[in-house]
Amino acid sequence: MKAAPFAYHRAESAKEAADVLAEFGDEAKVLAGGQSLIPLLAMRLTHFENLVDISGIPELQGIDRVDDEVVIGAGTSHALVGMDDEVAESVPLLTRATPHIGHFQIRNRGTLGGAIAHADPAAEFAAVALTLDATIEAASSRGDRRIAASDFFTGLWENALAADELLRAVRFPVWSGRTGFAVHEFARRHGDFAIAGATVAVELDAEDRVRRVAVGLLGLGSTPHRGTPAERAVTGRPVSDIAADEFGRLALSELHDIPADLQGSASYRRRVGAAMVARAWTDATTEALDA
Amino acid sequence: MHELPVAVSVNGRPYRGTVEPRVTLADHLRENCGLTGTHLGCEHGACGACTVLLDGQAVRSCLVLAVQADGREVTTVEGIASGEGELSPVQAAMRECHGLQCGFCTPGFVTSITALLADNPDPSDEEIREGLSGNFCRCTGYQGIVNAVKRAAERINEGAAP
Amino acid sequence: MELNNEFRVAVPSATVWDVFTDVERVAPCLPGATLLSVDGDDFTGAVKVKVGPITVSYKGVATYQEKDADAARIVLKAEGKETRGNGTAAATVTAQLKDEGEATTVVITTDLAISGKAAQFGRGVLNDVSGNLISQFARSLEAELLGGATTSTAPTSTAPTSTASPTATTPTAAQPADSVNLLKVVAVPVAKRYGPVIAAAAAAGVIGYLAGRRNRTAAPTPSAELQALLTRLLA
Amino acid sequence: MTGTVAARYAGTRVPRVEDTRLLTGKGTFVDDVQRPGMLHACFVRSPFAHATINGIDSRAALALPGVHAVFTAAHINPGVHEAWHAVAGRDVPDTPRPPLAEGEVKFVGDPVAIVVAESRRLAEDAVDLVDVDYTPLPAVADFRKAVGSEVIVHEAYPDNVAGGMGGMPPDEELFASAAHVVQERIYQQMYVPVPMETRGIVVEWTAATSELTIWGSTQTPHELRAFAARLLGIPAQGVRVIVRDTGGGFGQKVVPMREDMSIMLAARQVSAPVKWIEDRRENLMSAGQSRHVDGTVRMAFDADGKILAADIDFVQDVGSYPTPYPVLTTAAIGMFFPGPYRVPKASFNYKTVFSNTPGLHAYRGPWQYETLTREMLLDIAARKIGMDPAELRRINILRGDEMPFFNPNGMPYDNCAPADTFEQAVKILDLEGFRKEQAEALAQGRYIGLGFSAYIEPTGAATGNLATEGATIRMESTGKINVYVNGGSAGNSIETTVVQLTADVLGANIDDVSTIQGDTAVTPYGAGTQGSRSAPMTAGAVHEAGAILRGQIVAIAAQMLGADADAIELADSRAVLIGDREKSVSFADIAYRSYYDPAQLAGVSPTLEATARFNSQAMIHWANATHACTCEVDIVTGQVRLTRYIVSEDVGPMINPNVVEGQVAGGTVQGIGGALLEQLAYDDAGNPIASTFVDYLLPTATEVPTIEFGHVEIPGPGVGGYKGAGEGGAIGSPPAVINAINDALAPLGVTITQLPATPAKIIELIEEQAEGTR
Repeated sequence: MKAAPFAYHRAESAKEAADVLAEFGDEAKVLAGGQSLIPLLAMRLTHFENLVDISGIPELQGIDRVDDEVVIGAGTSHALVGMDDEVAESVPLLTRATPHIGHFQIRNRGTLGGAIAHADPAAEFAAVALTLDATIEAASSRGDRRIAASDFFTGLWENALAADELLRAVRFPVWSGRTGFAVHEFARRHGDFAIAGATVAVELDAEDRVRRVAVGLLGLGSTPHRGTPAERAVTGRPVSDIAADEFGRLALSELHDIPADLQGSASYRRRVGAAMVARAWTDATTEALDA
Repeated sequence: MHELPVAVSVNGRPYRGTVEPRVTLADHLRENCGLTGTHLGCEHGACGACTVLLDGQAVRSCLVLAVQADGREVTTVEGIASGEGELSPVQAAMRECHGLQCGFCTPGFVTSITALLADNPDPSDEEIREGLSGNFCRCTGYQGIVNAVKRAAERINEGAAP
Repeated sequence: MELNNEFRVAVPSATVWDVFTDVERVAPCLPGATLLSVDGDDFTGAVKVKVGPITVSYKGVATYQEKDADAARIVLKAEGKETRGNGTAAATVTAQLKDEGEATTVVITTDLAISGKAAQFGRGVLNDVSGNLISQFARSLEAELLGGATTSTAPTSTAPTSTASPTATTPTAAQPADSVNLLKVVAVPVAKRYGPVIAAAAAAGVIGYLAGRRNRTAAPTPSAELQALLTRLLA
Repeated sequence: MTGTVAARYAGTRVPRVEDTRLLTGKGTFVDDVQRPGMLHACFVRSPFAHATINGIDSRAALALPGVHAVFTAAHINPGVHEAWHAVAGRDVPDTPRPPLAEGEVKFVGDPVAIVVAESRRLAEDAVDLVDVDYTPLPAVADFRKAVGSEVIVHEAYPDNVAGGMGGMPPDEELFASAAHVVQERIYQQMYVPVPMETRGIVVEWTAATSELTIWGSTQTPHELRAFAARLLGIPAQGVRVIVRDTGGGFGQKVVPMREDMSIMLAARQVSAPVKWIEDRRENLMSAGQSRHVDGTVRMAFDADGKILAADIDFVQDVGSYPTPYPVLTTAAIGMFFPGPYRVPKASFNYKTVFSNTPGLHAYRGPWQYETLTREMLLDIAARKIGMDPAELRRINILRGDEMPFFNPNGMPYDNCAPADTFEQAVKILDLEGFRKEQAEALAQGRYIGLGFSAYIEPTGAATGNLATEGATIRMESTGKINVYVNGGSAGNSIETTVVQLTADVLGANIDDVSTIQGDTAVTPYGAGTQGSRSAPMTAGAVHEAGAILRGQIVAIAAQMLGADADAIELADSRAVLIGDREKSVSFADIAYRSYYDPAQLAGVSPTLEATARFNSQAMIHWANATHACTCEVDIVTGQVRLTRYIVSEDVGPMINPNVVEGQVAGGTVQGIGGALLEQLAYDDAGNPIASTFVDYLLPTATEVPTIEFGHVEIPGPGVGGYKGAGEGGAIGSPPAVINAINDALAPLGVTITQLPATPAKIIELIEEQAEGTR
């Protein structure tokens, strides 16, 4: 299980990385943490003539609070995201999602940008980005642009970046007020890709009514999804009126591409997904009520 | 494909050489540095046998390219015991608790547990099991390994260096 | 694995027949396909399947096994080998045309056999990929048929999962993300020429896509039950 | 016997002598072996489950710089002289087993060609360039559809049946008239040993001297050597096998397989040492299959729940190229089905069938299906009769005072008391306490359950080459002692075991004893690690060689002390005059006299070494155990959480409780994996869909409970009363886990009979039941 030969470019800056991508286009691939890419190369399930290593680029590292957003550099490792106080304070959903990602040896190498760019439907950070309507910063030699998370995940392992674009950073909106956050997922073993999972962020008003709520769904399609019908249904309603199980079922009611594999049928995933949403909803609202 | 220069410090000793970019850190350690204590159990990042410390952090050396380790510090299982060969608290606890049988996965457990206890010297049972869940062992059923982590933690809390 | 796609186009079946029997026009409709040589009903080509970081390239031969004008059936058989690695892909594509005067319903049945690493990849990936590939093939064919036109008739489908109106308007279904993406990846020329058509075709694609997966995908909650859920929620 | 001393080390938790090197990265596994000029091999493997090979074009591969050779069946297969395996014997009719696929490939992963290149990376590059022209053929991937299928795996077996056997026919009258009769169809999935070190071999052929040196990863160094000599038709004395550390085997590394044969044969055609290290995908795709049985089991009971008869009728998948001859080993499933119970009548019938999947190979407790089905059926019966499963076992399980007991298939149980391990497990568990907790949990809508599993196991069976084991013990010129056995450290702690036993038999301090194993140039023949035989057989060998050496030591000591040999005992690495402890002589002085001052020996022989080959007179050492498992099932997700796990076992007196518990725990967790997680799955076309560790799910520390041990130590018939401990854990645990789940789900009317018990399958059954009762 050894990778086929490729050329290696160690980029010192985002610009340098973007230039290499511009030069080679489809024949180049960005190497960040490598925790997904290197196995695919080793198994010879894929091949690129050129790898552009961005793991050593200082400007892609780090976590900053900018106004009402937390901006996380693409090269920041899962481990750093998981232990960062600013993140824990302002984007707790990321902090709570981190322990579900693989194992600590993987989290030490894997990067937030890599996880989101890889766009695995079961990737926790991708789901959190979608849940919180984060913004993805893309850089290329043609210039920079911002992509809404809702437009970013375009298919199984596919994203909205052009071949010459680099994911530079992700901007996560900070929710304030009476908020609650929870992540629940179900995997065969600790650290495995989730069979189904849910991320829930909720904000309540002074009368315990749902001011806003966002539900992210993992492992329940070709991309991470939002539980839009459930969100729509409960917004403005008192928490006490909402049955968690119904909320969970409703969150999945419009999913049509739930996968089936060795680990379970689509209907099984639907059942588990609904349960994870219900459990996350219960935890998140409990937290918000206490806030 | 042309080779690139790589300079790594492994267990405090510098190793210079040139490698193909596709060579993993694990293969580089085994083939070019003569350090065969790091084992390959799957080569796709699942089993944990190849775990080493890269700048002090536990990583899968099968999921790191040798060229990515250029200019960095690597600690392998060969570098865990003292220079005089005295077992570290983790190694000693593994032996006392029958934490290994065939020994193939052992280097990955030793390095992982060493990093685990450096981060969290007083882990709960749940933290121990979660911390071990990225390393496969097919011989022990994990019983002795879990006990070894507890014992090593006691040792370290009594003042031994991890 | 058998994949089923069906669509209806406002084009007489004679036109459809002409397109389907012309490899120069059919081949480009297969995502990532390039035609290398044509020799009567035999031809050679290459297909590059790309799913995110995974790329599998096949090179191989194809032939028209059947061009039955009376039965309005075309059977195309293709076999390819991976250009890297030892995997293979073989497909028998049967197109059945139903003449409906000014319109034609096309039923495409694909019997796909893949071997090698691609066939061993877990997490149900192969199904997703093939499903996308073939539904995209069908959509591109449809676009090719509608060449130049700016509108297409509303697609129909026999799939039990077909609930076009309620779902097509929802975000999840209005963006059959992977197929749109396949457009980006492999069918750019087509997309450029027939942008608006593709959009409509894409919606049809969702249905074809679901049809291809009918055995694996639970029926979406019908809007009636949706209402029921809502009322119970807010009771 | 002269100078007998009490055991000091046997029975104690001596730290392992293997550990220090393994903990510091100084072990020597086969991939650690480097040889000058060594080349690397990689196999071209079939992407098809069944296909004709029309041709192989190696030109592009050979054109790649650094590629030395590409071998196909035409180059390799004609080199085979004899290819029989000792475990089956020379005269047993064997199934086909060509080194490389000839004309046809029969499973995905079937080796078709070997590329030899300067590095594994290059070899893999070249493998992608070998162009094999296949014509795909229909495949029979599911052995349950193989019998009578149009698809034929081997021409010589037109019905796809490799063989079969039947015992007494079932007593249908009895089954028709019994107060209670239960019948169940039980399917056990394909799951495999998965040693953390994959297979591998380094072969160095020196044509000038006709010497073959092999560095292997094997459970049987001496049989690897003997097999190589037979295969290549060269004298055994020209073959040397060197094995220091083997990273687990569990049956997969007992006999050389097709890839090993291919590399041995290829190495003779390459003027350099050749290394082949299997990668994980190859290991999961090609190393072999195990378990995978489908059958129907029945039991008849009287009104009180006493077993009247047991019947098992099953089909075992043997894949395409089983290793070795699979038909006889499978008979054990039938023979042991009555288990540790008072069963007056038993019958069995089975077929072994070919399929387009990897060949059946040994796996820890190869006959495990008998325990799985019997124990599952007993719980199902208990529910039907309205008895606690524990009570049903209690009234049927055999007691020590009933031994010897012949089971209805003629198995002569003895030197054991299954009832003792059962009662001990029940006691550790606190059965009443659990049933109370269970009722309370159910009242709160929580589903918790308890499962038992009891079995009796033939360890250290003394048949064929397994009946003997050799040992050489030498006192070196320093007075230190070296013990040489076939061994091969594969995780069974055999180095520590022989050091403990040797120290005891010679009255030496354990630090004065070392062992050399795995090098056939210096160790006597032994059958190696298989059949739970290492402890009883090696103990016999060390005992016999040690007795001779002890006599030699005592003789020299007697001469040095001017005393009668009978008056001398050996302890603390000294020979001491009984009754006058002041008069003693150290082993070092005895060795000095023998090696450097023999003139003083006055006719006493200076020999201080002995070799003996133990020939076990005990045919079988019956071990047994009872497992008890508790779990909680989340009926929303189907997740199973194991809460307690108890093993009470009798492996005779324990040489080292750490080692026994380590073996039991390791086997138990493999069985937990087999019950819940592991499945070497194939699709209908015969594609493996669990060929990586992402899809083949091994248990990790988070899925495994703490295991509580109970020990019963009834001496066996052999030396020291030791019995084998290697396989039991893996035999007992799958039914204990499944029974716990079925007990938890009983209130829902759900019973798992198809393994593994995945969350999805549990939910499927719960939903079906809900549909049915709605």
